[in-house]
Amino acid sequence: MYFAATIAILLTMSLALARALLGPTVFDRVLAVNMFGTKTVLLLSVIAFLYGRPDFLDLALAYALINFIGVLAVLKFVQDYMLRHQDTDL
Amino acid sequence: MEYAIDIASWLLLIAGGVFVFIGGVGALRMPDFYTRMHAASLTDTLGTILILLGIILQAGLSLAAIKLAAITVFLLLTCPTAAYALANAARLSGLTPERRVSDAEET
Amino acid sequence: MVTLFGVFLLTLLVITAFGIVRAQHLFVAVMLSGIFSLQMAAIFFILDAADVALTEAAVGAGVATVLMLGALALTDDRERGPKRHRWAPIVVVSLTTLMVIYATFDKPRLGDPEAPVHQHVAPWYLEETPRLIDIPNVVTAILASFRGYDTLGELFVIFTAGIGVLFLLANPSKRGALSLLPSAEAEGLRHHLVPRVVGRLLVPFIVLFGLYVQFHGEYGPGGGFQAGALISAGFILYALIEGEGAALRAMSFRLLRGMIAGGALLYVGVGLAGMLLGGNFLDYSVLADNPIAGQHLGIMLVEAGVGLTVTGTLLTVFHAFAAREQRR
Amino acid sequence: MEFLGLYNYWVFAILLMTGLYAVISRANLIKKLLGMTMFQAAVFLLYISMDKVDGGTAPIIQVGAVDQLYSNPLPQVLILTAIVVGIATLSLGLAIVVRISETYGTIEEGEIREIDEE
Repeated sequence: MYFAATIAILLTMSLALARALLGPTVFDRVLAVNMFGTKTVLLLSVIAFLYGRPDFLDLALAYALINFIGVLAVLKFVQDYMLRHQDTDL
Repeated sequence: MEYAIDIASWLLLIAGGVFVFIGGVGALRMPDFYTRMHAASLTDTLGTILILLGIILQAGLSLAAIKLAAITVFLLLTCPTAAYALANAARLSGLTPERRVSDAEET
Repeated sequence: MVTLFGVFLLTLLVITAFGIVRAQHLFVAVMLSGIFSLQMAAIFFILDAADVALTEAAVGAGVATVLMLGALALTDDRERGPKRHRWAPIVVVSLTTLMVIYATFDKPRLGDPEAPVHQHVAPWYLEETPRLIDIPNVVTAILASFRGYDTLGELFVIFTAGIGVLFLLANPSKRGALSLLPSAEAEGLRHHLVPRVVGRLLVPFIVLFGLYVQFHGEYGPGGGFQAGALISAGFILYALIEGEGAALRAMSFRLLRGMIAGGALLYVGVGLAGMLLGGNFLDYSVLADNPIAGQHLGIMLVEAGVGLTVTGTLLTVFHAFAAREQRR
Repeated sequence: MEFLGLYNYWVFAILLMTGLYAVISRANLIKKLLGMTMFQAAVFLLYISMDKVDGGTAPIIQVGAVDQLYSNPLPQVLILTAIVVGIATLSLGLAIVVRISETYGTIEEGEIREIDEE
């Protein structure tokens, strides 16, 4: 039954990748990265059990903890960017 | 008892997979950025909880279950924060929600 | 079945790679390379390389994106060169791809136990690690003990890269020494309440998890490299939500510099201690009364040295980029 | 399934050359660095693909497991350190690009050459 969940996660990953490649705005791509991150956490947890090595959950835990740092960095980047170029769009 | 737990965890895993997939479809098909974000973050949270709960049932009372519970809690904290930061960044850069429906009503 | 999952992920990886090359907007390219890194980590995990996947996770999710965005903020976020694709490189690259693919037909297929790579030194490592070193994680045993020289060399590369970034980007202070000049206006995301509360809640957990990975590296996936990247990700998060000034007050530039040099010195020092006690350089078995306890002690100290240098270098690099940004 | 046994290596070839293409044909320096990272990632993939053994598991010896096959730990050690070295060298490259951008006002190869020739 892990297989069904894995397949659903992998399909969702490809959908997220499609969104990342299609855009159209840069934020759609950031959203796709974030989605991909949570999907990776799920995939790693499921596969750890599929392989019968639950001690490898450390990896999923690492992603769950630090994956959102990238999005915060994007927020800071946009904030500084808008301060510097007030006229242009990102 | 074994069977009951197995069936429950399978149901949770399948339901979680379905929700995750719906979230993915929503993120691909919705018309503008904010609705896509809504679809992605909302169903993501539910699907994530269901899948991780399904695995926790399989893990039983062990270190793995505690780790999975920690993963669930951290994801529940970080996903909405990421969504907040993202929406804020988009709003700061001047991206406005599309208002096609209400425009149509006005005219 | 798992092989098919791997094939699927590898296909996604190729699509992402094409996307990165095609993207005109560098910000988009950086985001796609974030996805690329996530896919790499998942593939490493499927291919049984848990330690490598943890490293990729810690580096790719916590540090790489932040550094790339820092560099983009200092340069230009759009590619402005000629948009046309030149034919000569495409032809050369396609021909070479076909040649490399042709060469792969001589390779043993994936997972073949008879492949030459599994015949020589690897079985020895797997058999002798329980007897000579007695820790479960063979990867850590090879990294820190059997191939300790190699790791020392890698550590010095990281050390040199950190020094190089400091020379290129840090600002000379009055007395001619390099500094990172935390300025008062560095606000970070301080007026965003939600990230601030959640971030402050998570920073201790990230650092704690980093320490767990550092000291649990002998028993599960982990070690100095992963822990260094994780702990620096924690402090980068702190710097993002509270401003660089606050992060530099918590962990001063002086301390970071000391960590970069101290970690490398600790590693070399453990090696020299082995020599003084009558063994070879980086031979840990003489460090304690019985060889196995000596190996355990040596590996722990060496991993601590690696962790210190990696944390110091990554944080210094981050602060160097951030301080440069404020000076403009 | 047999023909998929070499799929990892084909992906390796494609990634390697995609990275090389970005390095030799794009004029933007940051794009070149991204291409280099991709080239690096391709090499990582090659090494890690070689460590897999059928029926094996990650080389962390489990308590009580008898006759368990383990994957090859050596490529993992090499790549584990290479990833962190990769980010360190990437940051050095980015620092050089930042200094170039401050001196020349651009990070496009052609424009830098024009300024140099003046």
